[in-house]
Order: sequence, then structure tokens, then C-alpha cells
Amino acid sequence: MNEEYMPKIVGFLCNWCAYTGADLAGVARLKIPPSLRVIRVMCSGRIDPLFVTRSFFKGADGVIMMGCHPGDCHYQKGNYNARRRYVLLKNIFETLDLEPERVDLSWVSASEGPRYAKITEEFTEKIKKLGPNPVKEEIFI
Amino acid sequence: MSTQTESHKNHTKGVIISAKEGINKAILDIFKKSLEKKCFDAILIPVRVPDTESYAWVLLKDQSLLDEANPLPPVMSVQGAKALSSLTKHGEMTQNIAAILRPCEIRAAVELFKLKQIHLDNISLISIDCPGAMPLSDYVTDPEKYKKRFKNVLDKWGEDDSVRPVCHICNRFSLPSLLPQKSAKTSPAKQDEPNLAIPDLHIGLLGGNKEKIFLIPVNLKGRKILEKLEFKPDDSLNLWENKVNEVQDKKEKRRNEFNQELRKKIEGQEKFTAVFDECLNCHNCMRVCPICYCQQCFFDSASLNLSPETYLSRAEKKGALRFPLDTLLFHLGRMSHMVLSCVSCGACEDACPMSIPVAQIFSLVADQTQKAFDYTPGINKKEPLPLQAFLEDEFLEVETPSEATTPIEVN
Amino acid sequence: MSNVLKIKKGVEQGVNEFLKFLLESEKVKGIFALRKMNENGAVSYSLITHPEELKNAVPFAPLMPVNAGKILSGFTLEKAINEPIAAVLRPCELRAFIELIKRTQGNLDNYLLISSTCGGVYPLKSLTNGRFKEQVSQYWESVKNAEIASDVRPTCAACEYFIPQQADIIIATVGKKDLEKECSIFLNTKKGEEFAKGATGNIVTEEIETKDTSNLRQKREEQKKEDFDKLSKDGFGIKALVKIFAACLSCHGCSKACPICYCTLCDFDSKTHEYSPSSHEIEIEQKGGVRIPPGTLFFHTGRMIHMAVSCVSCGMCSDVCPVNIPVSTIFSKVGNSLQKLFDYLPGKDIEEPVPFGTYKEEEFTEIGEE
Amino acid sequence: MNEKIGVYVCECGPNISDRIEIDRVIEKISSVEGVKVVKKFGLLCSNDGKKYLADEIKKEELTHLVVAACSPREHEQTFMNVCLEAGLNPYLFQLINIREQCAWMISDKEEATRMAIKYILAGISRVTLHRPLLKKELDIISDVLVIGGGISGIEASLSLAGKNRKVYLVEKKESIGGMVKNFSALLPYQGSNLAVIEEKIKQVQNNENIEVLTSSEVEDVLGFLGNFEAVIKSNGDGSVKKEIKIGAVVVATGFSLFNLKDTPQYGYGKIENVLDALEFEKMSASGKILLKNGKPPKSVALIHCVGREEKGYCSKVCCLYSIKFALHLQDKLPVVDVTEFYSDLCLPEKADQDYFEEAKKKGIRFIRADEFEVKDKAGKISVEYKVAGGKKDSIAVDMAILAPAIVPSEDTSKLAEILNLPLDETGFFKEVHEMLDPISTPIEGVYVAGCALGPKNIPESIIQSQAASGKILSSLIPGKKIEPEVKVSEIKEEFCTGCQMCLSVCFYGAISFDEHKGISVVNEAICRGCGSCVGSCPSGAIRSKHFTYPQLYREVLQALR
Repeated sequence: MNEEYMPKIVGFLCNWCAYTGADLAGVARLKIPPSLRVIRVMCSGRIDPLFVTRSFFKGADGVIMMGCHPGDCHYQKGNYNARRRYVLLKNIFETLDLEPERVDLSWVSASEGPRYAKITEEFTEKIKKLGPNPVKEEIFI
Repeated sequence: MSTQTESHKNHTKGVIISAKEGINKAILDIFKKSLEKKCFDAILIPVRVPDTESYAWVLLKDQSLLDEANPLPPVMSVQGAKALSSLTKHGEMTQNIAAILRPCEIRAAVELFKLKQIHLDNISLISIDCPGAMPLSDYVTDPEKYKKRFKNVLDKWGEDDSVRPVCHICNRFSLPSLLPQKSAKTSPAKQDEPNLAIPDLHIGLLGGNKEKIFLIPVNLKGRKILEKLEFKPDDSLNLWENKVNEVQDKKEKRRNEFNQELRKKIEGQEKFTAVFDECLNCHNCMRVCPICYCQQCFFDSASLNLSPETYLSRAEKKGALRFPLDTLLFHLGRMSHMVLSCVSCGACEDACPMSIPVAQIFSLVADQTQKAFDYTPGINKKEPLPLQAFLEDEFLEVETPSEATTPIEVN
Repeated sequence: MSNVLKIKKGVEQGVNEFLKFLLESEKVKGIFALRKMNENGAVSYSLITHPEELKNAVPFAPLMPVNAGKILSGFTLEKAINEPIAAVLRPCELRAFIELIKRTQGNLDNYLLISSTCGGVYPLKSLTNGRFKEQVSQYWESVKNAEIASDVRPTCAACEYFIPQQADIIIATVGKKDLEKECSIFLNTKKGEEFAKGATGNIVTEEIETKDTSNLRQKREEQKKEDFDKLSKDGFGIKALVKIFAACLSCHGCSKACPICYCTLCDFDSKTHEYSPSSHEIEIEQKGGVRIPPGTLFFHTGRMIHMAVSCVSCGMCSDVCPVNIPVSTIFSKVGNSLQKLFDYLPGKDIEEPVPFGTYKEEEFTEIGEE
Repeated sequence: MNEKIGVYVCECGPNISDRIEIDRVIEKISSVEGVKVVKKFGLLCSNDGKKYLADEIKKEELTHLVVAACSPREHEQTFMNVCLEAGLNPYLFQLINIREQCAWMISDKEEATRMAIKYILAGISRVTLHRPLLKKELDIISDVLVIGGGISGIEASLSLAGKNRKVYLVEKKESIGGMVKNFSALLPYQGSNLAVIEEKIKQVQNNENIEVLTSSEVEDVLGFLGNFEAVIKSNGDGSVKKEIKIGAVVVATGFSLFNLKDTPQYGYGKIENVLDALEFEKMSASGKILLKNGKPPKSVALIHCVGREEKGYCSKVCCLYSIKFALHLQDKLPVVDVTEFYSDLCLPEKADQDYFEEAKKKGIRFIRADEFEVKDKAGKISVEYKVAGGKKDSIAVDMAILAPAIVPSEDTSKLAEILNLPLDETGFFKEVHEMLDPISTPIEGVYVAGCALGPKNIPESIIQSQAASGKILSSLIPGKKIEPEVKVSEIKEEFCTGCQMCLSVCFYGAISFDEHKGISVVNEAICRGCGSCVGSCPSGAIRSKHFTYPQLYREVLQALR
């Protein structure tokens, strides 16, 4: 199974847009690499930055958050919160050189199955290039 | 304490191992072997963090990690019992773990066991003769200097006073003082009641003058370990026992003198208060104390919740009121909560940014109160805490919501 | 330009007299200020209500036993004070206080906020280094000449916000060549003017910003840059961070001392972030070993997520760290970058919402759309 | 652990069984601690499947149920109902999506199977942390608040009152009837005669189910579907305040007209006899169509689309009422020459085309033009314009009637804040979805109808009012109870520091601050369970039920195994 390195990516998807978009990708039988492990939350606003750091320090090769496009949030503005928190987190990762590329956020609407597949594909490729998360080797974190 | 020393008149047998290439090497080789022989699945031991002079506890399975391990590092970073608690607070380990701890860490572990903060079932406790540790603040400011100095500490066992004051006067640095009073009459080798809280195996350094070390099985479990390691525990331990007793007497004496001096320095409200003048109320002492296990310290929650007027009137009584309030109350309160279980490990003093002699004072008070209750913390798993009931009240105070009480990392 | 009360006395004496005036004229019910504890020079932040006690007041002792903002917040946590109280505090403490108020951790009403242009403070540990007294004398020389006093805490040496814009009254020290002879008390707000009415001394108008202050600011900015670069010569990355926090005892003293960490029970001390034995067993299968207690970096980065955007670089975290980790410098660096990102200066404006609890619809629009 | 977890894998016909080695999955899962049974079934969502599942739950005395099948978006509710039937709390169940996420999306069967196992393991470790959640029922108030006494508000009030609902009709002005009241007449296909409107107004006034509050404004609205509380300040000056309890709100605040001051080139307000449409409606209703000098106009220019460019949308109704005006002018005045200037003609309804043709037949001139300049030339009005070809031209008339764009009524934004409703970029209220949910707002129980949503003609407004009434009548049945969302946020008091960060991120106003305790409090009936507040709480005091940190985190752990 492991001849080729397949990264472990944690994806937090909002129930209303991203997760539905993912379903749509499935219905359309679009193929994605077996790298992404989807975790459903009701709204991207629910994604606590601590989830991301915790996943990261637990050895996730990548963490991606997906939610409704700005303006389309099922809960009105949740994704704006999500975006701020993401920006904050990303900036901290950048300052600390914690390979910020491993953390990402994308908007996927309920109808964007193909976009979901594309994003997953591309993010996986990006992480493959980066290789495994060095945190995995670190005992003293 | 002399009862303990007498308790070794009748001779225990153990294993003598040559340490030509240094004590550490010898000890680590044993642990490597123990992993190979599957005595243990993993070992909890201080390991040097790569490219630094700092030590951190590591639960390791991978032998190669032992190369940087140090069973007796120059400093006590995190109190071993605290590490053990962090490891097993939420249940038994399913694998066999060996934990190598200093005597004071073993004793703290036992106290935490009584407080349901540690699960010991699959844990083999291994104690080691402890020469004391360097003051943490000194060490972190100039590791090189204090590493060298620590060598001297190991050479002139118990004489070099660069160790922390509480270590310099420590009278429970070796196995005898870890044994339950009641069984003190009998030989340690007969300590087979499985749930007596004592190390299973002890590593003796005293009397080996750095050429050999002693492996002393304390109970059945300990002897089984030696068996697995293909050691026959039939060497005489006279060398070790004599040296232990010799140092023990010296230290008892020193402890008494020192405490008398200290008592003079701090007796009377005036003096006692003055000692804590510089306290910042940072509560580091409480946070590193192995016995202070509360999720939320009572003295963190309660403080600063009065109305401004109340403070004001309190201020007006004296003309001035110091903030944060009640620093002294905190120390006294903490004392009342944990001093009966205090093992004089010195972690609190190490962590004090103002180098207040917390440990020395707590240790002094501990001696008295523990005598008063005829209770010695950490030498008998069965012995109930004198104030169990009271402590359970405390426990209620820290009850946290059901959701949070589930540790989130379960397979 | 603002009105300045000039007293023909040395700063320390002048200010003490001014405070005395406030108390005796009963304009204030009490005064928060540093007070002598003992002869080693130890000080404590105290509420002084009796004029007599002012003789022990040392508002300018270059030490920070606690971040005063935290104290003022706790003092008014239950409710606002109903009679005026003066509080002497440093610029970073003032900013911390304002950040806390934004989080409804206290109340600003009836506080008369007195601050000073700040030369920084010494590490608390220097109290025990025996040289403290002589250090202090050098200290005033460098303040006079608007230089960075040697041996002050790194975070102070690198602090460019040493002019307390938000204070009602500002005592000018930086660059005041004649501070042994003259004490300049800037009346920065109407409130300040009100309280100063009737105090001895003559009023002139002056600018708090001088060539000296801007010089010092520049020096400190350079210093800051240098510190930040030094901190991560070739970037941080996981390896470097592990090294920096290698000695961490997980005592969480930094969060206890931090004025912005206002939570009664820190999330990271709660059971939510404890680990079960099996999780360790899984991890040693994966890595061969695991640090105990775990989660050192998770704690520090997590704390950054929670407070760095409001970090005022007061340096308390470094001061209480038992193992000399440069916590403050790291958090400042992260904080500065976040604050630039959100164009937010903590404690600048009480009306400005904390970036953590707000958003703008039209910001960062490129994000997520690729 | 004394859990008895049942894991059931759905073959979903061939959909899953072809793409995933279900037997390997079962083999792997059966060894997991706490799992009592692992079985597969052909099609669990079928009636047989549901029955089978219910029987299993009872037979095996399961404490937790894990179903590995399709997306929760598809059948979560189905299986939750099964749990309910079998007496298992539906929140002790987890649906694992191995169809969309694995079977259909991962091409390699081996990989798909591995991934499916991961997902199921995650589900199992998560489900053991689930807490049984109970739906609690709330009594409802079936009374309704209608804001705005225009035709929309009137229609809504009548259809609700007609079904014996108590209605509070709040109107800012001293009388109801709204804009329509001023009209001279309706369009022919609307029956021309205003009597129908006056009739409706009467009906409202005579209906004892409707309490009309004129010269009144809504000051505050708090609550949720079935349980709103509103404060109405009356007497215009707000000297009288009235508190009412209602179950739903209809916003029918109508429109106002584009401010012609913003387009000075039309000379409105500066040049005599330049009127806006409403002024002319009144004039023509009064029967005296006269110039300032008391003489009837001999020539009139009707200019459409004033402000259309500025506003960026077509106001839909101007063309038709301008045609109406033209025909009126012809009726009422012996000799009048009427010219209509338009930039685009909007004739949406069936009857409109004929109406337009009729006007042309009757000699009304239609000129497509733009870039207007209206000037005063020696007492006459000169209308200069550019025609489609680009040629400039002008005519002189006695009277010019402008058709200003329809814009949101003045206090739309104020009301939006009170009800915390979103507005669209044009400033009108924003519906949840223009096509799929055209009168609902993000706030359950609050509906918008008529021109408050954008320009509309009377029939459209009436349709929307009836639709809103329908929604309300079907959701608020007297005596019935409602079940609010249960996967909501809760606050653990002992952790809350009272910083109120959560208040600032909650869009539903579901969190309030308890001054006495100094902590935040969630109103579970309002909370929708989005969880935005959780990430804003540094103390970890807020948890969102069924999506707690531990529950989600166990999924993360499995993902990283």
C-alpha cells in the first residue's frame, strides 16, 4: 500500500456547502486521492484554530478547512469568523516557520463538486511535494 | 530515622555490576537489555533534548533514544511523579512501563497514587541513590559550569553544597528511607505484599565509588525483573549498606542543624512574612508541586472577587494595601493543603522566579506536622492520608463538567 | 501641545508631592503605585490611602512585580469604583488594562490614570544579583539622555510604545536632562487638567514628543529588529522551537503572569487537554518516544492564538519563567506580526474591537478563492 | 467500557458492495473494544432495512448505533427516526459516509476499503462520547406582528386574521393604505377602480382579529419562532409604549421614491411644473390637472427610468403607470400632446402589451432616449435628450412628469438592525433565496413581503403576503408545540470568564450576558448550533453539543492513525 507516500490530510468541512459539495463530487464519481480524511462540522465558523494546531502537532501532513463562499453562509456570517481565525493562525505559522503551506482554507459551494475534487487533488499534490510533516519525527514537541 | 538504618543489619542480597565505563553507561546498558529482553515495553526516563542542556521526561520504546538518556541528570526539571501522573492520570497503562525516579519522586508518586492521580498497575518503579540536584536557575544560566560541578557532587557524595539546599539536607536519598516503617524490621527482600508502595527495584550507587553499581530487588516484581535480565541477586550489599548508613547519619545531623538555624530565621510572624515579601503570586511553586494536583487551585479561583469598596476599606485600615492580595495566605493555605504529603523535592524552590526558599520552609514545616501525625508520605501505598476526608472535599472543588472529564485522546 | 505642570523639584520628589496633593486635597480616595517592600529594593504594587504612606511610594522603581493592568482590572471586576482613585502605571500596563476592559474584565470609570514616558524595567531576578542599587543609578542617567538603559529587560529595551498616549497625566522622564531639578507633569486629558487644578507649580505648554523621544524610539526599534532576528537566525521551524522550549516545565507561569490571559481556568489546564494512557502508547508506537508531559508547543502556540494579537510586550512572562525561556520576545514577535496584519495596536483605543471577536466582510477577499 | 455498540454496513445495492470489501471491513471492526455486533445489509434505508435495524437495536440491546452507508445529508434523519422507534436516543447514533466519501470517490478498491475502515473507527470512537440529547417542546404564540400598513401588510393581516390569528398591524403613518391610497386608479387588468383597495382597508378596520396601531413604530423585537416579544412605540413621538407577544413577524414596509435632488439635470424642485409620479397621481386623483398658472397643460413629457442608472436596477412598474398617466391626460384634457421618454420598456404582465399598443394607437409618442437635460426656456419646459442613434434633440412642453426609481423605505436599515436581518447591496431586505425561498429571512419566523424586498407591482405584493401568511399559518398552529434545534451551544459556567467575546460573534443574538453571575448565557431556543461562538472562547467554556472538542478530536486522531 505504501510504495508511494500518501499524505495524511485532515479536512474540516462545513455541513451546508463544502460537505454537500463533496457529496456531489461523489455522486458525479469524481476521483480524489485517498489522502483526505473529512470531518464534518456544522459551520466553518465552528473550526477552532486549536483543532488545526492540535492536528498539526499530532502529525497531520496537511490541514484544510472548507466552507461556504463569503456571503453564502448558512448561518449568515460564520465563514467570516472562520476566515479571520484562519488568517490569524496562518500568520502565526508563518512567523514561526511552521510550514504554513500545510494549512489551507478554501470556499466550496454545495454545487461545486468538481471544485472540491480539484482542491483536494491539488492540495494533496502540494503536500506530497512538501513531504511528511517533520513534527512526526519530533519527540520533544 | 535510625530505625531504617538498623533495618539493614540483616543482609539483603543484590547484584553488583561493574561500571568501568561510567555509572550512566552501566545503568543505560541494563535498560537497553531490559527492552531487548522485553522486561518492559517502554521506559520513562529523563532524556537530554538534542542540541541543548535541558532534560525532559520521555516515555521511550526506541532503544537509540537511551543514548541521550540520563537516569540522574544534574537538575530536576519536571518532578518525576508529575510526569508519571500526566502519563497515567486517566487510567492504567496497558503496556509494561519502567519508571526510573529519584527517591523523592517515588514518594510523591505514591502520594499521588493515594489521591487517585496515578495508576501504578503496569508500572515498575525503579529508584536510585540520589546525590541531589543542582538549583535549576543556576543550571539554566550556566549549564557548563554546573555540569562540571555536578560531577564533583557525585564524587564527594553528600559533601558538595552546590546542590539545592533541600537536597543537601535530604535524609531520604536511598532505599532504606523508602521502606514502610512497619516492615522496616524485616529485610526489604521480604517485601512481597504486591500492593505495598515501594520501588520494585533500586539502583545503588553509594559504596561503589563509581566502579560498580548495585541492583537491589525490593520485592517479587523486582526479583522477576532481575531474573528476566539473567542476573542472580546473590552478591552481598555490605559496601552499599555501610555507605548508605554513613551518609544517612551525616545527613540526619546536618538536617537537624540546618532546620534549627532556619527556624530561628523564620520564626515569628514578622520574620515569616518578610521571607515572602518578594513573592509575585505567580503560583509557579504550586504549579510544579507534585502534590498540588488540583485542576483549579482554590487560591487561583477565589482571589480578587471582592468589591472595590471592600479593598478600599481594607487599605484604609493600614494606610496602604499590597496587591495582589493575600500572597501570604496563599502560601499558608497551600501549606495546609499539601504539607502532610510534602516530600521535600524542592521543585517549588526551583520554579520560584524570586528564589524564595519555599522548599526549605515547607520541608521544615513538613517534618514537624508529619511527625505530629506520625505520617511519612510516600512509603506505604496502604497508609491512608491523615486528612483524606478533607482532601476529598478539595477534590469536589475541582470537579469539572462531565464533558471535560473525559480525556479526549483515547484510541 | 498640551498643558504641563512644572514643579521645581526632582521628578521622584515632584511626583510624590503631586500624589500627596491628590490625596490630601481628597481629589482621589487612594493611589495605586509601587511601594518599597524591603531594603533589597523589592517593591509591590499597592493601594495607598494615607498620605503618610507615600513616603514609601516609589512610582518609578524600575521593576514590575506584577502587571498593574491586571491589578486594576481585578480591582474593578465586580463593579466600577464610585470614588476617584489614581493609578500610576507604565505604558504597557495601561495598554494591558484597556485590553482587559475590552473583554469586560474591569471598569475604567473613576480611575485617574497617571503614567510616564518609560525607560523600561529590570528583570525581577536582578534583585538577587547584588548589583541592583548601582544599576538603578545608571538607569536614570540613560533615561535622561534618552538611551537604552543597560541590563533592562530585553522586551523593554526593544519597546517603542514608551509614551502612554491614553493616560490622563503623563510624567515626562525620557530625555529630560534636568529631571533632578524639574518635574514635568503633562496634563494629557480634560480629566487630567481637572485633577491637577490647585497643585503647586506653574503651567506651561509643551510637546511630549521631542527629538529625544523619537531618537530613543528609533534606537529601540533597531534593538527590537535585532532581537527578533537573533531569536530566529535561520528561521524558527519545528527544530528551533523545540530547542527554545526544551527546558519548559509546563508550569504555565507565563500564562498566570500574563495580563491578557484573563481566564479563570486556562483551557490548557483543563481536562480537555489532558491525555489518556492509550494515546501515549499509540504515539510511542509511531515515534519511538514521547515527551512527558506532552503538548509543550501546543500550549505555547495555543496561547498565542488566544492572546498574541493583544500582547502588549510587558515582559511578565519572561520574568516569571523559571528556566529563562525568552517567552516575551517570541510572543512579541508573533504579536507584532498579527497586530500589523489586523492593523491593531492593543490598548490604543478602547472603542476598537479585539480582532479575535470580529471581522470585516470585505477583508482578505482573495483567501479561499485561489 | 460497558458500551454495546452496533455497527451496520449498508451495501447500498451494488453502490458500496462493488467498491468496498465489506467483509474485510467487518472483520477489522469486530475486534474493536465496545463493539458488540458488526453486520451488513442490502439496503438499510429501505423499509425492510429500517425494520431490520430497529429490531437489531432492541435484540442486541445496543447502547450506541453506527451505520456505515451514505451521506448524513441524505439519510441521517431516516436512521435517527429508526433509533427513536427502537427506543434509542437518536443522538447516540453516528452515520458514516462510506459511499460518497469512499466508494464513489476513491478509485482503488483497496484504498477505498482502508479509508472506509478509518471512517468507521472514527465514528465508533466518537459515538461513545455522544450524549443523549432530548428534543424539548415549546409552547407557541400564534399571534402575528405585521409591520407596514400598505397593500402587502393589509393583505397579510387579512389572510392571517381570516384564519383566526390575532394580528397587530403597525403603521408609521396616521392611517393605513400606504402608497396605493394616493393612486388615481389601478391598471385596467387590476380593475382600474381603487374601490377594491378601499374595501380591503375597511375589512381590516372592521376585523376584530386585527389590532391596527397607526402612528406607531417597532422599537424592539426579541425572541424566536413562536415566541417573539416586541415593543411598539405609538403616538409617533413614542410617548406610549406597548409590549406584545407574537409568534411571527411579517415585514411589509414597502418602498419610497428615489430622491430627485440626486439628479439635478431633471430640474425637479427648480423648474415649475416638473412633478414626480406621486405628485401627479394625487393631482390626477383630485381631478384637477393644472399647471402652476392654473391653466391645463397642452403638452406633457413623461420621463421614465429616472435614477435607474444611479440605482442600477429597473423599478418594474414605472412604464405601466406612465402609460396610465398618458391615457388619463388624454381622457381628462381636451387637447394634450403626450410624449413618453424611456430607456427600456418593461411590460412584464400578460395584459401589459395590449395596454402599450392601445396607448400608441391613441397617439402617444414613445421615444427611446437618454442623457436628459430639463431646462426652463421662457416659461416653457425644454426637455433635451439624446436618441438611440446618438442624435441630440429637444422638445418644449408645459409639464414634465418624472418616474423616479423605487428605493427602500427610509427606516429599512433601522428595522434590519432591530430584527437583525440582512440587506442586499441595493438596500432592500434580502431573502434567503430569490428562487427557492423568496420570502423567508435567516431569522426563523420573520418573513418579508412586497416592495420591502424590491420593486413590485400590486399583484406580486399580494402573492408574497399570502405566501408569508401561508408559511406562518402552517408553522404556528394554535396549541401545537415547536421543537427548536438541540445541537446547540452550551456554556459551562465554571469556565466562563465573562469576556463576552461570544456575544460579538453570534448572529442570532442567542447569547446574552448575565450581569449578576458575570457570565454569558445561551438561549437554546434561539441558538442554531453553528458553533461560531466556540472558537471565540479562549477559556473553552462554550461547547457545541454533538460537535464537542473531544468528539471532533477523536475523529482527528483516527484520521492520523
